[in-house]
Amino acid sequence: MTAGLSRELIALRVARELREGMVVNLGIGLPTLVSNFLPPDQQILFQSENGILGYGRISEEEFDPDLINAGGQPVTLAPGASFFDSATSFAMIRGGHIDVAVLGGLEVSEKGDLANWYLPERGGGSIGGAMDLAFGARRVIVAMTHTTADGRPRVRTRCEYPLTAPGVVDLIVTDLAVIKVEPGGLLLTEVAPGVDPDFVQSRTEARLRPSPDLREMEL
Amino acid sequence: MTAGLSRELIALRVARELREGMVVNLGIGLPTLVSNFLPPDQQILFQSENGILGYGRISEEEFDPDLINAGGQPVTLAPGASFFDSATSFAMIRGGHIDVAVLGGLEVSEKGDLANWYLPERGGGSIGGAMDLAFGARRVIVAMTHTTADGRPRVRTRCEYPLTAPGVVDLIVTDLAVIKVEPGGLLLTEVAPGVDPDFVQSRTEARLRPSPDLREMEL
Amino acid sequence: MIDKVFPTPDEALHDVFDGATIMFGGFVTAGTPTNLILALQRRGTKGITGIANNIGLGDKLDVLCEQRQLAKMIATFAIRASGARQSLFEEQYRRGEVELELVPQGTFVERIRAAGAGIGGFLTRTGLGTLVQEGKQIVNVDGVDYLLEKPLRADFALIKAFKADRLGNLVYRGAGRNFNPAMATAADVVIAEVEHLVETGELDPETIGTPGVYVDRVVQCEPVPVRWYG
Amino acid sequence: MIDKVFPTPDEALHDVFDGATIMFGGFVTAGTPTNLILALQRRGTKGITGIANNIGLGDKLDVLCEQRQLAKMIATFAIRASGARQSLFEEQYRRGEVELELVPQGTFVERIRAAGAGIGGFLTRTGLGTLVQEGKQIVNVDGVDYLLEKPLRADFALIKAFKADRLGNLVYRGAGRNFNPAMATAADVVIAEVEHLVETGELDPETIGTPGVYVDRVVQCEPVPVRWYG
Repeated sequence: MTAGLSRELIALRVARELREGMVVNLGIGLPTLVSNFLPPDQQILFQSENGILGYGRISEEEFDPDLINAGGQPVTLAPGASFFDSATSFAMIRGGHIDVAVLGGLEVSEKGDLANWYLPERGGGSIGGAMDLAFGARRVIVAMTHTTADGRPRVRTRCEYPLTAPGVVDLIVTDLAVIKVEPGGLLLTEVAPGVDPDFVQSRTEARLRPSPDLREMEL
Repeated sequence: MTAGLSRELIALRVARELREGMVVNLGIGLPTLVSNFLPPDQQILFQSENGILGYGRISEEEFDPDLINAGGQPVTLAPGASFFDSATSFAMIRGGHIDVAVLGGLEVSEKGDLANWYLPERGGGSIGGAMDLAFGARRVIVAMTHTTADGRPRVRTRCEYPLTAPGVVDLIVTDLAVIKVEPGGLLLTEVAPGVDPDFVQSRTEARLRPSPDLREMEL
Repeated sequence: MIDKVFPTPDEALHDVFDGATIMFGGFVTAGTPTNLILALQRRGTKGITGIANNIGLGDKLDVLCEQRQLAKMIATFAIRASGARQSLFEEQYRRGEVELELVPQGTFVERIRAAGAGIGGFLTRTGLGTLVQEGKQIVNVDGVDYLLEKPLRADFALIKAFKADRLGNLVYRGAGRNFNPAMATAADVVIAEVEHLVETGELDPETIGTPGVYVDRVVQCEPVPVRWYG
Repeated sequence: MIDKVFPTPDEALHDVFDGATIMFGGFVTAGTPTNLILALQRRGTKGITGIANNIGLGDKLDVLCEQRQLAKMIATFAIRASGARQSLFEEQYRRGEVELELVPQGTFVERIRAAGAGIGGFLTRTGLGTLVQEGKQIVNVDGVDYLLEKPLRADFALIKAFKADRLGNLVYRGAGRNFNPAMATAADVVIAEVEHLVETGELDPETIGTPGVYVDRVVQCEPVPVRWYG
């Protein structure tokens, strides 16, 4: 068994996708780690759907109940931050003003369908801002483990869980690989250090087409 | 020929309809005079569709281009005033949060249809906020002269000018009379001092039903 | 002079009736009307349809489940991914004792805004091709499909702001805005809990987040200390 | 560090093309981007579809009629009741040289907001049973008829604010807000004229009316003195 990346390294790899000036929303869970892996001189605007543009790192100071991100975590503010209400926040999200949404995933299909809100085994779930972000962001990156804890592949020919949104995912970053969703299917562009492409395919339900430029992730 | 009320006295009569705590929008023209005839201790909140709630009298001071009412006139602020953008302002108007809109009129029909934006003789017009106010305000009072300068009745069986909104007018205040729009038709409730009800009817195209409580306006 | 101030949360809720539909502002710890929620618990109002972004472990709203005051919730967060610990709401939901309508958060707040703004419905792509689409009309505009979403209003809105004046003008702070300004426009009776009360005329007109026209009652309360449950 | 500041209005308009659809913020004298309008006049761009609340006697926008730069206006105020004096726009409209689409003001700003918010259309009663209804779909929701109104967007938005920082965050003043915040969300390129420029981080996050994400270019200008024409 090949060891995949830690959650932190998945977040680090996602962080490499972000560029100066981008407006980025980080979903709850693994995605929130992404902000820890950005060069401090790079000005990226993190949007939180509860009404902040330009928040900074997780705060270590006294807890301020009115200064939290969408995961309920206390945050600091970056220079140039602003506050707004939820109607304005989702107008921003749904109107296409978010460059990148990094979302967690339960399943992604080869067509870029995303399932990340409903847990059949729990008989319920929570939608939160996930559907709006999935439909509204210009680019959707899903960060997740390649399989469930018991080895069930999350990258599938089609999702079995109820969808968050159909055909919205652009890039999948897992502990094993980086996969691009293209009109023709899934393109395997990077593998984790020491991980064999065949091993990735063996842990994936959908067929992966290896990129001509397939390479090992630089971390 | 009986002399009707001046524009100022029409405005004064309209002002009598307003009560403490009401949110009131005054249309361009004659209606803007209404705010001059309120007791100073009565707290009425004037809303201006360009984004002010709680403006006061017309300002005599140095002109501030960012402190104007919907007619472009410089205004002062009353204590408790607030500013907002046009989307918020029309959400307030269209959402039923304005108690009274006082609008000018070209024609009002016996069904309460209002025409006040299009001038056939000028081959055009301007809608501004009139349609939104006519549809959105809880109560619509039309303040206008009873006839045109050349004697054509403005209170009609049906409007000949293009409508601003159908069936929205609650009360008509003119230089000659106060007329209530009821489901069954028009009820003449008050006449201007010294004006005979028959004279009002002779200057009105629609049939007026005299109220059992018909009286002379108190000014 | 207009004065909308009530002395206590309990008096401000004096006419909240059994079976009422009630909106609750707040996003987790931010802008949550905790004192009003606790007063509603004391009042014991039953059969409530609650409209709130979140009801979960650690949310004050969960206290309304202690005496089964909620008949239904319309929310965006209610059932957690982890089942290690459950909220009272989750327990009651699993036992079929309370109904739940889950709504995407952007649709949730836009439906509330629509109710307050006289919008009869709006078209969104959020939810297309998902369970959210069920039972909803699809409208095609210029070749693109959208879901038609309808307004959402309530009998009461319990909201929270940082400051108020006696006219009901509200000033918010930080991420405490969230759903409060939209909910203030979309309920028959709007009751605001605030940390600071000032005289009318003392608030800067440039900073008012909710104009007083929307607010019926104001109560000044010491904020209830909250702990982050993340 | 991100810096969206341009030295002059003329440079900020460097890529405005003939035939562009352009939004103009402002309500009569308040929040009107006069310096940008004058730069657009100097630039001589032709065939413009203008989207603005008002174009009338005394409005700066009327200068674009001097060299017939406007092909069409979408506006709420354009033709005055009194014919004593006419704007250039009115003269050209009467001669059939410029097209005019009149929109109720609430529908006008809501259409712009919808474009910025990803709303495919919305239902309103404003305009029902009037000329505004012509050519529009009527949608019945729960027994009530509404007009379906569609989003309105532009290639460029020229707006005005009181203050900005280099990131493009804008602070408005008084009734200078009006259409500026909505227009900032609904154009491909948003250019803001401001009276004061500060460094990023100097604006209070509580007071920002338009977050920088919406603004592409900022120009600091002395406001052009205006006179009230009422």
